[in-house]
Amino acid sequence: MRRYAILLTFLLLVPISATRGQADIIAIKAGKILTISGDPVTDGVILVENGRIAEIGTEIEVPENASIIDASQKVVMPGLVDASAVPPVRGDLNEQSSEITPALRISSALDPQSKVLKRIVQTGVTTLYVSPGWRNVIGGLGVVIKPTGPPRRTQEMIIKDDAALTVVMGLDPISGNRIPWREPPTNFYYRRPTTRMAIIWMLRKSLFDAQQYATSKDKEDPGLQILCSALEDEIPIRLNVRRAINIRTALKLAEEHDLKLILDECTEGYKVAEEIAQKNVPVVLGPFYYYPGSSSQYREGREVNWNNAGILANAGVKVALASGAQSQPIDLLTAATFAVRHGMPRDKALKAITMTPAEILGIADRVGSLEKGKDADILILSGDPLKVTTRIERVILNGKTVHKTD
Amino acid sequence: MKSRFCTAFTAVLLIVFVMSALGYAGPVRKKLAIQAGKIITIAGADLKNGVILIEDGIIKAVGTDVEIPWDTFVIEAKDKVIMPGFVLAHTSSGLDRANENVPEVPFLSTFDSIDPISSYFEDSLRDGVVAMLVLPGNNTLLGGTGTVVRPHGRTVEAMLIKRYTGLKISLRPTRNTSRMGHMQRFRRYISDLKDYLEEYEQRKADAKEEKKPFDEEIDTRKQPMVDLLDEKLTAFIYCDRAADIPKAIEIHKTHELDTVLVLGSDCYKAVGLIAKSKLPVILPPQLIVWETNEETNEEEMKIIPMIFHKAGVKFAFQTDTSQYGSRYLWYQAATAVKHGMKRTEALKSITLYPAKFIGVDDRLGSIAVGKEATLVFLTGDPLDAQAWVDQVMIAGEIVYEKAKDERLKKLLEKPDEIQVPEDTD
Amino acid sequence: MMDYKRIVVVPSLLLLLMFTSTFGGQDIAIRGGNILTINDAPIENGIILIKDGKIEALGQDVMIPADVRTIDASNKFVMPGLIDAQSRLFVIDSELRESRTIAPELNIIDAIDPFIKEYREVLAQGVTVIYVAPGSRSLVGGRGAVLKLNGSKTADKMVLKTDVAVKAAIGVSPNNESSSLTRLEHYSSIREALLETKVYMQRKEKYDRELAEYKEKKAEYEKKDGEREAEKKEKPKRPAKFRPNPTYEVLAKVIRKEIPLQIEAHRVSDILNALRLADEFDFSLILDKCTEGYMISDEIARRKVPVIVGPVSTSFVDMPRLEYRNHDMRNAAILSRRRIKLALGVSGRDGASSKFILSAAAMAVANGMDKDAALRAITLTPAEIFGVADRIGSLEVGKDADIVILNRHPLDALTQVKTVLIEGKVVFERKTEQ
Amino acid sequence: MRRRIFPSILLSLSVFSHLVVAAEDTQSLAIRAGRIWTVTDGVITDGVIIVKDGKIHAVGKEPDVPAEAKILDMSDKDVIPGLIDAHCHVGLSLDIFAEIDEIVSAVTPDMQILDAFDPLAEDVTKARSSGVTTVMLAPGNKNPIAGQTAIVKLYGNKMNDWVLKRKGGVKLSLRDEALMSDRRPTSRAGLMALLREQLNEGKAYKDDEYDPCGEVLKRVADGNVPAYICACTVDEIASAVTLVDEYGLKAVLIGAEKGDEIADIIAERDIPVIYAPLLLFSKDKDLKRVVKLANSGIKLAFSSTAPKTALHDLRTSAILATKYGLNPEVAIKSLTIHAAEILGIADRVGSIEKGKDADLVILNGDPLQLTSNIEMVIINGHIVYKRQEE
Repeated sequence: MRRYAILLTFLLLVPISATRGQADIIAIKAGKILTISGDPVTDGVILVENGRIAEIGTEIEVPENASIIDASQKVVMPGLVDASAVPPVRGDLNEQSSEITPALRISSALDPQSKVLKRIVQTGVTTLYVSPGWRNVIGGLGVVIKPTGPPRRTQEMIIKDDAALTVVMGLDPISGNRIPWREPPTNFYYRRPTTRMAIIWMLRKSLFDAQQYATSKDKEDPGLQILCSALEDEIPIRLNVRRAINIRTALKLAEEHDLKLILDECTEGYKVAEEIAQKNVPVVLGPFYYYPGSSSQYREGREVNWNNAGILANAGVKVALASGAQSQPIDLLTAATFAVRHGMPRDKALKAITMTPAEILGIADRVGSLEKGKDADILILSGDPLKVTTRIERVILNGKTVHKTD
Repeated sequence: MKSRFCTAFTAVLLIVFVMSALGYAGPVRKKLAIQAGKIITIAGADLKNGVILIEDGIIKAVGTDVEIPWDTFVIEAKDKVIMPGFVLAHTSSGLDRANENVPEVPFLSTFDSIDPISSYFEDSLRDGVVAMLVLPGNNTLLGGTGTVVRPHGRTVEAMLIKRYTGLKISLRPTRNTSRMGHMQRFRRYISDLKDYLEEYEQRKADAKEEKKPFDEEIDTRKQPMVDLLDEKLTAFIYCDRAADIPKAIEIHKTHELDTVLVLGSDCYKAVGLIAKSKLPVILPPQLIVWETNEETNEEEMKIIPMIFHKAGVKFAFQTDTSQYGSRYLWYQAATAVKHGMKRTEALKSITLYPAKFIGVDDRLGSIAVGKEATLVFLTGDPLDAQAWVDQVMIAGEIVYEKAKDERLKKLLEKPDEIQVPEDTD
Repeated sequence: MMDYKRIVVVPSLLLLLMFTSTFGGQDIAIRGGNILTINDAPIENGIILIKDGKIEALGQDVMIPADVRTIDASNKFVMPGLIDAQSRLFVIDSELRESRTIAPELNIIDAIDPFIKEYREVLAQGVTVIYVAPGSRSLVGGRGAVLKLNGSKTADKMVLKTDVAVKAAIGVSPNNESSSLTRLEHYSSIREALLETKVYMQRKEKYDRELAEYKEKKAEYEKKDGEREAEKKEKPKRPAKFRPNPTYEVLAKVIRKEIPLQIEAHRVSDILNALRLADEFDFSLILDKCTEGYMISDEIARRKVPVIVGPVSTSFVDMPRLEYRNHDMRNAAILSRRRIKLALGVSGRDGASSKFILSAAAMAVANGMDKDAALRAITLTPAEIFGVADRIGSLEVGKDADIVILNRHPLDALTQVKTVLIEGKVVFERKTEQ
Repeated sequence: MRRRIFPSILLSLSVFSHLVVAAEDTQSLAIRAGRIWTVTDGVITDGVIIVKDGKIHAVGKEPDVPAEAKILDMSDKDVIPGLIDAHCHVGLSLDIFAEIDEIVSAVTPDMQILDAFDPLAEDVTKARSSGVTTVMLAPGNKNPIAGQTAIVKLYGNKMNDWVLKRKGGVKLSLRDEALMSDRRPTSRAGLMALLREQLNEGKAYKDDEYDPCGEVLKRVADGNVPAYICACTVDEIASAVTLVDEYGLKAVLIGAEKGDEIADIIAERDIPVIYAPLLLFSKDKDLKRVVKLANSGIKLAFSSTAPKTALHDLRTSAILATKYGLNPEVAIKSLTIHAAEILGIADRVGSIEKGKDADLVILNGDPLQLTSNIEMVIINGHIVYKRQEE
């Protein structure tokens, strides 16, 4: 059903862009093109047709009917990919009534009119991953969207539904749960988990239930069905972990069940960088910068290293930098700039906000770098992207200018 | 002869005492010369390959063709950029509690509340801040007086630059009070104060008439407000929303105060009024706010420093320690430059202007002959995120060195390998 | 496309600039309209001449000087700017929350946020003046003010009159709970405050007397002092300083009839209590809301108390509160027929609701109010009640040129405000059809 | 099914038997009117309406007037069909909000709002003076699946006269009100998951084991019964459209305050809209929205959501909409025939046509003027309200 819906959306989208695209071919004359996938190109041209990159290189003939964007003094790079963004959803992100809600789809709650989308596109983000909240042990399915234009139906923004299953090993699922102390439980907050061990027990039990379900299947259960596809590696698991001990547990669990894992937030990842690298598990770093000594945002993961991203990347871990879904968001270019300040190699930092998240989200065939055939998600910058004084002058999304500064 | 010896002796003693009080054991040289790759003087043009001559912590000469006397200790900094230390014109961090829960407490002083071992000061020094005005928070109507300190020293006395500077007035109503009630409370306080002063003068006159000695002093609890009305203290008026600006200006005018406006993030809407009033301004820490355009329904980015810059308002930046980049003053300036502010003006807004607003511009804020040698040594351009504060010099004395910063090392370097017990199952 | 837009935008901006710079405050003539003067009979095909923000001349045969900008109002209706007597514009409700119950010394001016943009939409519906008062949370909430929507960025420049009335409320419950006990408490608390004020006034009078005596004696003493130093009489003693109390100072003005007391009362018993208070203390009373006033219209009429009625329909308020249980849409009609001085207010959900003032008047007409009386109730009568009728409220020579030009009769549902002038300045002009 | 209805009929009848008919009861009426707004067939000036047995017998310039008919001379007045309030909560007790939301469980499709309706309630009597003759009663917004609506007239002698539809459809709510912190669902995504789960269950429901909820859900999921979906913001409406697409619901949107932002998407699927009362808004931007919605070709009805706004202001909504640019003809149709069509009762009410119920409203002026007053209201041929000068 859902697959069809996506397919339908594509079919709907294609003719729209095709009719519009025939008239306008855009040629971007760029001073410097950071393709990300390959070497930078100086004095190059990008041809955009039908919302896709038709041609990219130095010696390209510009068609006569093309409208030209002159960026010959500028730097051009692919639109940013935010692997964990502030959800454009109203109200509670968490379904509090149960700890295990795998059938929850955050895509069905997206608010196309959300201010978050209008803002994030101005910071250069053209693709973002939205996850359910972190209050449940198994939270539900996340979605990859593009912040396209004025309020449309959410389906038109989605480029990959059921992109990952949110699982939390951090302490968030405990918060709010109560112990029935002297009185009988009066609502559903009197429940497990109230400890770290219970969180992991619940996760294990759910996986066990799913395995049982896979063999018997006596009554259809959409939740367990989704867990089954996660066990069969059809849907990757986005696991929120902060402390090193939890990261180890997660890696062990992944080995036991042969899961396809992506680690989220990973505050103490730098302590176990080699182990993560060895298991070939990618990492999405949330707000990696957190100052010890100031008022704590988290109860756990206080031992922060500013160079978390650099240490992980140098150990060979696939690292994506994200704006941070659940806390004070930051803009991605700033995140990369500070990652470099704190020790991450420059090229890896640039990849960490474009190509790497695209690969982690499984959409690298469409976004993340400037290559022929990919979506025309392009940023035009006034200078080096890793300078605070550099400004985003134009954001092009699917070949259309969606933001411009004057 | 003897008296001269005596003075010299006491002077030496005093210096020794002050140095020990500063708590820094390193050698203090009387005469210093810094050979810098680049000097951003703020006072004038930038100098390439310049020299700064320092004597007794005071700048004696700055220039490219300054001759270095033979008896001078030379600091080589040819790969560094040197500029005056950053000045923070308004902060309520580093205090035990920033706000008293009684609304009218002008007699309090942050001097009694500053926590010298708070990591906030250590961090500030690391980030190149050399002077800051610590004021009470924004939740009390008359919050108390402020203290200018340098983020270096183990006691408040050692940190002290200037005591009894500025008085915080907050126009944001406290809980259970309406905006009307808040303003009424302020007026009531002032009118009560004036009544009190009138009676005081009356008693003084009566005593004089009766030729009795008069030794009654003004109530110490009221003294700061009296000084405020006499322009001996600067009023730092916190405006929460744009609607507070006209009120602040009215207070400024009716009581003829020396005023600095401390703005909330909504106040940019009143930029016209602020520009007209020609009052100095301290911008909110959050420099970019989003506003929904009612007609187009688009989200518009409002860049607060640009709005004020275009209106010709002189301002100082503030920082917010809980925020990502805006915890650094240089980042605030760089954000403004990103959106079109003039570089020199942006740099002044983190050095000279704040120094002026808090009344220490005779000593700090720029590199000029006669000013204190309070400098930061940067590894690159101040507005570039890849540049670090390498050294900080306060009054001719190096007080911070990145190479010796253990805390920073811990934050940036990979920890030693942890032994993991073997998994046996 | 872009260029085309720019071509249009730039000249129109220039035009706008020219308007504001050259015509602002200049002489203007409005010609050819059907002038509803409100205080007098309408003038068909009349001319209004404006000079220095005031109405200079008015009538069918007014000479228009040659160099005057003329606004053509033929086939249109011209009337004075509308007044919403129960507006919430420029205030944020949460900022009016005061924990004190008797606080007449508060002034709504301190809570005015001139940066609220909604006033433009209200202005575009012909409202040029509003009356804002503190809410009904406190029993005596503070003083209200009459403001002009002239787009000024400081409250002081919007003010037409401050200290218009002291706002009080009897029997209005913030939590939608109502019991006779709280009603009694409201009434007796206000009464107590007024009684205390009387005591305060006596004390102050006494002090003033003593002070005068003291000064006299002192002068005498000093005179003697100069003459015969040896025979020093006892030095006169200064009376103990009297500290003025701002709360009672304001209430004293109410008792001296310098400021009216505006009492919000909905139910019959509360209205009667308000009238009783006015009888006892002899202050000038303005009845606000007066939801069940139609049941005791004779009582109100007998005392010649002015009334501000609103909301006309309960749909204007957020929740049908208990106070509106016996709300009747004919309230305004019944009261106005008793020759009670009556103003209509919107009393809407928020500040922007003030734009419905014409709709409210039309609803009152549908429920039996006379058309002229309804128009008067949103122009001249509120101006009279608030004591600003010398400046606004009708089209008369010498009054402020606050003028609204509409394409149809103001009570027609499809009427559109075409032009609004405040003190002779065009502050709104409709370019396109809505 | 039938055995479940029976007791409630008995109950209702016992209530109605106490109803004292105050208004005069006439068999035939001939109404001579200045203007007759037939709604479906233009305006007839100086026409006559013949009412017989509670139905409209004839309309025209000069129809034959039966000898026994009582003649009402309204030759300077306007006659319009009785207004239809497509979403309100009248007659449900004063403490209304306790009466319309069964919040203990989030899914209560088998609840019937008619069981809570009190025809003798004060507000029903008062409502007749508003010109509204037919209303859709609905449960509140606090349950994702709230229960069954009912379509009733505001006057009648017998049970059948009152109730047009006992089960008008099922009301669903996608509003934030349906989310609670201590009941499932607590989040928007959870709300959608719950609705999908329930509709899937409905689809899978088999007759062999009787379950009242399942049966209702089946009829909704199969599109046999209209789903009245309360959705106001863009994301709520978008979610509603998603459900319509996935399950093929026969949907009607209630509220749809910001529907204009995705009007084309609503129009594409021919989803009619019962619009929120306009007096809830105060900004021009919001007041104009209904116009764009109507111009996109969406069929509109108005609602008062009484007691949120007064029933009297149903007409005010339409008038305000015309002030902001709605075509007057569309406005009056939305109050009458379009509303009837949306609710599926156009064979009985909504216009002045031969054979339809004699629900008539007589005003002293243009119905789309706020200053016009309602002089008389006729329901099923009975004069139920007559304006009195006080």
